[in-house]
Amino acid sequence: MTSVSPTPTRKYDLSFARWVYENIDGGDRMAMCMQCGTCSGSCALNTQMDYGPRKLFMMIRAGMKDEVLTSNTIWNCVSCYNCVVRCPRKVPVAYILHDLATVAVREGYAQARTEETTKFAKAFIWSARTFGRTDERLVSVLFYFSEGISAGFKKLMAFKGIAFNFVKVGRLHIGLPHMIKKRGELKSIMAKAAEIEARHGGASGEK
Amino acid sequence: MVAPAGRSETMTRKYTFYPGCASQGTGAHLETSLRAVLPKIGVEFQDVGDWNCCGASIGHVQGGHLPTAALSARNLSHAAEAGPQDVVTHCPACYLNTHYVNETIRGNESFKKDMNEALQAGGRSYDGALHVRHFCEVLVNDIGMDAVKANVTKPLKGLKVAGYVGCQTLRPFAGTERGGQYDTYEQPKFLDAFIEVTGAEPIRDFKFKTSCCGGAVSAISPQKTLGLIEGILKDATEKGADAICTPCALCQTNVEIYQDMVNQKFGTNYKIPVVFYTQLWALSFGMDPKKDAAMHQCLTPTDKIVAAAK
Amino acid sequence: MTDQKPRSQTILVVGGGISGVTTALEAAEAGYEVVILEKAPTLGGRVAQLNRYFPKLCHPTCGLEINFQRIRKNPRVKVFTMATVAGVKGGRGDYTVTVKTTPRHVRPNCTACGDCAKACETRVPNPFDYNMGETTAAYLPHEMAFPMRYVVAPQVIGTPDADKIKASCKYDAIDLDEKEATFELGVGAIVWATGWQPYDANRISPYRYAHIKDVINNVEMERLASHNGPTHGRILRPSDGKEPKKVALIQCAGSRDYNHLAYCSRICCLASMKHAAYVREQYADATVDIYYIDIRAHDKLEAFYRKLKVDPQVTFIKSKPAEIKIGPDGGPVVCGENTLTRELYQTPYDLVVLATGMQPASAVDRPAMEVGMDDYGFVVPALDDDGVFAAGVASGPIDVSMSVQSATAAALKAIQAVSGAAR
Amino acid sequence: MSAAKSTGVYLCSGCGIGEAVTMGELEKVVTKEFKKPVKSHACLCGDEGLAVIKADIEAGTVNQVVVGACSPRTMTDRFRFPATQVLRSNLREQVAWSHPAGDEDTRMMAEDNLRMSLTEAAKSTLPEPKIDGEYSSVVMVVGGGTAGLTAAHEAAQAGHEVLLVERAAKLGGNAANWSKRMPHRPPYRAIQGNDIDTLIATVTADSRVKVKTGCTVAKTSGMPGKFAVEFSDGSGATVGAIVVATGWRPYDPTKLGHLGYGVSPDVVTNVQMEGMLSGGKVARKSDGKAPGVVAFVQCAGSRDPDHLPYCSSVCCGVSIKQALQLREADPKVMTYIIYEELRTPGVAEEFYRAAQEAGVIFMKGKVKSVDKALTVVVDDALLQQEVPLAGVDLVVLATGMVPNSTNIDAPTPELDEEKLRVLHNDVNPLSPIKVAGYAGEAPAPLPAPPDTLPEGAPILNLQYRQGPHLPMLADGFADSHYICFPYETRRTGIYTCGPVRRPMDMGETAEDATGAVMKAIQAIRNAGQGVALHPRAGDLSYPMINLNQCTKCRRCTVECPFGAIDENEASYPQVNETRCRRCGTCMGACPVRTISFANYSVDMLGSMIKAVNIPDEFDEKPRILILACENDAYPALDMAGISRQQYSAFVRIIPVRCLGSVSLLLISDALSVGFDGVMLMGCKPGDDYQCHFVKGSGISRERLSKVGETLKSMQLESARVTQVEASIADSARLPKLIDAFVAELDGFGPNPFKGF
Repeated sequence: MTSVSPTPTRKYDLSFARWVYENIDGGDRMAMCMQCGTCSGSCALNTQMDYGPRKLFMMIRAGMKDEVLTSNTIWNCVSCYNCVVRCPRKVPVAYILHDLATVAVREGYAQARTEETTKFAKAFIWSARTFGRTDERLVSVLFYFSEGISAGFKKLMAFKGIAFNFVKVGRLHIGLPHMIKKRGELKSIMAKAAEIEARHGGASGEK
Repeated sequence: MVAPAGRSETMTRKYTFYPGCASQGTGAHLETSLRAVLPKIGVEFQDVGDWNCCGASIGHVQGGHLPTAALSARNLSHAAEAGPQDVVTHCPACYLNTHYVNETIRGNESFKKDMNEALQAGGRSYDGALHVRHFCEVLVNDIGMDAVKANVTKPLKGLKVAGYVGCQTLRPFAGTERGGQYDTYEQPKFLDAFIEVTGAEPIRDFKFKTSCCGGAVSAISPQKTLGLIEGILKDATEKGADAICTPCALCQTNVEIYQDMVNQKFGTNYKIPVVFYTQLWALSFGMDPKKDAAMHQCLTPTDKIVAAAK
Repeated sequence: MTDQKPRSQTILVVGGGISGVTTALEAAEAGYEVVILEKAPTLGGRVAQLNRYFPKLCHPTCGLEINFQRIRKNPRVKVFTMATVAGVKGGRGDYTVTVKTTPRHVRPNCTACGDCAKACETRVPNPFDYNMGETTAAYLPHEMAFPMRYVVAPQVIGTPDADKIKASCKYDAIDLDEKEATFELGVGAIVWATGWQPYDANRISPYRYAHIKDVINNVEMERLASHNGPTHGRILRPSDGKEPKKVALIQCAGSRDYNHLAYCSRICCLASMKHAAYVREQYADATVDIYYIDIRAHDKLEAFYRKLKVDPQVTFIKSKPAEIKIGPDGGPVVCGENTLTRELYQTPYDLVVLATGMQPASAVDRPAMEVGMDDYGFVVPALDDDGVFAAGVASGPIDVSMSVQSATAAALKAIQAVSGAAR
Repeated sequence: MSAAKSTGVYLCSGCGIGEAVTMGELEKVVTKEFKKPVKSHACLCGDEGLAVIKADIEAGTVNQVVVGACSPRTMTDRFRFPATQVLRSNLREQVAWSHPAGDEDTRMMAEDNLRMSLTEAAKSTLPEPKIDGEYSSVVMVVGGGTAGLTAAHEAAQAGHEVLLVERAAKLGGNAANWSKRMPHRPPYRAIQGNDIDTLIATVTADSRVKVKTGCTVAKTSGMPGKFAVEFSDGSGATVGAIVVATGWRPYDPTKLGHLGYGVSPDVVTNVQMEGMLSGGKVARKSDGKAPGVVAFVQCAGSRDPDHLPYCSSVCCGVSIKQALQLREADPKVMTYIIYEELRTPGVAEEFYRAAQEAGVIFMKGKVKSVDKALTVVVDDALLQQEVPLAGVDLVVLATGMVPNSTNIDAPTPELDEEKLRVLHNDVNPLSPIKVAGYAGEAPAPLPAPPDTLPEGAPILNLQYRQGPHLPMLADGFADSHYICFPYETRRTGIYTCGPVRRPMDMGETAEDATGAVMKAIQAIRNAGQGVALHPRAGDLSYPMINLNQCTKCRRCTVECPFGAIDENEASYPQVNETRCRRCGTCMGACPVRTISFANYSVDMLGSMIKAVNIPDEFDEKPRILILACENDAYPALDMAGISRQQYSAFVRIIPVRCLGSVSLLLISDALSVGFDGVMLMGCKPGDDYQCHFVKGSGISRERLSKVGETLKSMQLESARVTQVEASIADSARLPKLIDAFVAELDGFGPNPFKGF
């Protein structure tokens, strides 16, 4: 097994679909999809999505790997889990979208790299790795500046009112980041986990 | 699993508590008010030692699946040290991750093995013996509203409140056996009960009880989700709500802080306070509006709510 | 091998709907003694509550009338209403069945003159109309009830109205003191024909059946369209009694769904097309949208589908609606994704009918005996169980015609069991 | 009945009858006009009331009872006395409950009802069954596939001798070719073994079953209990009832060129695929290689107006089964099922899910073409684009089922039009539904299915006046048109089952065959006792023809919906009693009143009509005769009474077995004695007919269309006679129809023949 998903040579070549079934958390249940549309119809941000989960699943079956991994559908999941609880075939739709996003990042799809969610996640996981905690302040700033200094300042300014208010009422603290005591322990565990995942074929995210 | 036998007002129930990162920041007022009301309703929390971030729902996009799950596994491993009692969280995202990782460890042997191998690298282990629960479910299934009602000395008479549950508090686990089966996904009643117990009037036909506020996407790209927030504000306002009440820190923040942006985009004029049910409880218990209810940490005026507690 | 006559040659049929009645009559008309036990006060079951059958759009009561006449004329058929099986002992050819009866409070000498209903002031929800309307507490279940006998609702017992009911009867047919009772029957074979009940639409919470008055289920639609229903056959929306001009029919409401009924209920597609025909027959400018996953118009029923498809005011939309929201006026707004166009819709309707599936009654009230059942609660006797059989929807989700077929087959199996001819 | 008829009349004053009319006046009609003894009781159906009647019967003073009380549809079991004819006069539902109490017109109606019943009593006798010689209890089963073998086995298990006839040299039918079968019992997700060999072994080992293979039926004559059958091998047999289980054949794939059949040898049918699976080797014809990618094309011919308009029901399940088998044998094989609507109804949904779980890929769309390279171009409905499915090694066309309602291996016989009539479409399943109108433009109605007659020889070659074929529905299935009575066809004692009746799978076929045997056994047992079958089950009367008066007009033999009457060598009608369903259509057809039943005749009905007192034209009391179908219109009128709806008391209602039994002579009788109008109430005729005797109401409508001229010649308005469609659910509508008709007649003024 390779860590990279196979690229189908023709329509309904199942190589990609099978890879998804086997390598994506809950992917095996995707085979049960009967294309009823409940997930897409239930989706909070369906209007922002190019395909919606239902059609995306059909495209996976059809082997449309590039279209799937460059789709904005996988980035617009707000994790409301309506799709998961309503799916008549118990397909864990949201989980699958999350994992597909991971795959898109891992396989270097350009769309994935420019997604705001990716950048936010990058900042987020940096904070978790470094401090063991999410420092909302640092995560936000990192995220704002992920597109460069000037864009960052612009964004920062847009949120400055909110940030100022937060600070004023004590919902954004000033000072050193919160952090856990045993940061070494956490780092070792996460490093080991990444190693195990790589061993199984999935890489452990962008370095 | 602590079996809720009889309900006794004198009995104190002990749980291991996982606060989550928001409790240290944007959700500080939830943390304050929650901690304030706990002793009154007979609940004692012991925090997970040296807890870390749960990874939330998007962490794995960058972190990978197993490493992200390892965050929760480490917390569970520390929670197990606190004893066999149930682990409780209040943040839906924390609950989702921690519960999910816990259930996966319980149900998937190879995952359990991998995870323990990773934990071992930090000198830790976890066997899946705990039960991770959302505090709202605990309130419904273990505590009951009678225990809350007994403390109400200043009922919030005349206050109309829209109970906004949001997504992840319920979904996708509230209807499952290990999720406590405490309410329905579409027409939940528990939050209305939490509101009603204070003497306030819950808006039962509030249509957006379980609509999405945009979650993390609101924090990232609010322009995508302002429409979702507008719907919540609109129906609450139209139904005469004096406040929106929620159990979720992210919901509270999203619905509260984007009101200006919503107004700008939709030409509206919303200015409606968004509070936690624990804040309403603290007020109705006659506790200090600032020290206990942390009302000052809300970003929209809450005078009317505070004034209602008489 | 010699033919050994079993101890009892009587066949017990549990359930007096179309399947039970068919099994009983087919066996009786071949010369066998049959006992029918029916839980309700009248025979006829679910089909008596239907307005018409697909695809002929004929009235189910027409066939019931023939069957009731056949029972009336056939002394070999014994009918016990308000009776259920409480226990079964023994084996093929020699069962002892304990029958439990609930009080009707009306004796067999009732002439159905109706004086008790006139005397009674208390009104109770009408079970025949799925509680959509009311009836007097002393009531004839419906105008074709068999047996043609009144019932006194338990709600009224112990109230002054009960005494009025009793006093009104010229024939001393009211028995207010009647209690639950049991008796035993010796039979040689048992056929379960306990039928189905509509899946509880309240459990499909995204569809807000309990919260939106104009969201009804398919069996309620049948009552609305029936001449003897709560609206005398006019399809009117429950909220305000107005004529619905835009109607949605939602398939698989509870069926084909792991959260509800995992199987396909088979009849709903056709039943909904029939409902579209009801609406189109009544209102010239009405439009009907049928939401579906797959249209299962099997065998010759395909013709009915083709007929409906050419109607420009009937639209088939391939989509399982995700939810029904409450519109600004409190009416239903059906939301979801059209899977053939990828369009997201939020369409308001005057009336939404949920095609709720068939849940076997045996899944809810388990048979009071050891009998094979599948995971869904349908009765599937073990292959070596040669004295107990299932007929109609008790055996699986099937339509009326197939139920009659199944019931006729069950009659033969029962005959084999009691005649001792099988080897 | 040997003893002379002595009639006792018993009137009930209960349930409001006594309040509506004065019992004394009713009694006077009985005693003064009919000179019969009469007794009234306040509750005749009660034990005391019944005791009064029983006492008279036991004392021997009464052997025919007229009960003037509630509708004949109620209290049937109470008013049943051994060896005693009971006639019921409906004074409750259709008089007291639907007309004002104490009113003169209500009284006159009650009196007339009593007069009619007493006349009926005078003109009828308790029927005695016709039992004539020996009756066979052998069940003949035609067809030795799943349906036939099951039928043979089940009939034997019920204690009957069986004669199983199979056209082929071997038993087993199509199923003999099957590798495995779809699940029909739990677990519904698992393919099950083909147990046809076990069934064949069981049947052939059963001493009660006689098997004839390589044999067809040459000729069938006679009737239930006495069918005389000749076989192709020259032998003959007498059998009691017949089960036709001739099954199906696959649709001719050479007509499916557009789906690639014939383009490449690697495009095969599902039947050919099944052959490969049961042979244990699935290989391409072109190169003998095992296919790695297999595409199943659903609805190959089915659901297509140019081929088979119906859905063949089983093909989705069959393709799923075959795909699962391929993947079980080699998990690397890729299988696609290209469908338009996936039809796995009922618990078969689980089978669909099993296939999904096993990695079978489902594509929704229409196949546009299949080329030589086996590129299947699919108009993919869910991807919303045209998808060329390339790299396919084998294409399987899921061809549908064609019913074997004829023997296509034998030549089509030359038959005259009259004998082919049963094969013409008498219903159009595509006739438009009734709509209130269209907001925009109405669509063109779907073209009716072509009225093509099936090729091949008749299966049973019935030596019936109405031809050798079993009647078929539009698409060639020898099925019933009834939903509640799927076994009731137009040839009594002959029951079809399995796919010759309706497309169905093996599980359902076995059940269907069991049901058909039930009916066959019932036919046998009732034939031997002279008892009628459904819907007049238990009726002992039968048509008797007075040949002395017969004009050989042949109307009875042509119109009998069940082909029960043949013509003998002298062209006289000859009734085959056990084929007869007792509807009386023959009686209605006969222009010279020569056909009658012991308890039902033109004379009886005519006399009842004449028994009604017709007030003279100055009384302003018109009289309208209603002849109502006893199964639908009459109960609906009862139910109007039960719900206390009121309608004109000027009508006089007579229940008839079927409108088909209404002779035009009765209408002229009614008009000539002064009735102002006649209303026939019967079931819906035509497409989706609802008449229980198939054609009765349709025949009546046709007869009536000719009555206008007669009326004109009598100087009467043709609208004085009308036929209305009445369903059993019309209890609210019929009172309105009646009142409207009475008002319409009022406009014509009184019948000028009054008083003649």
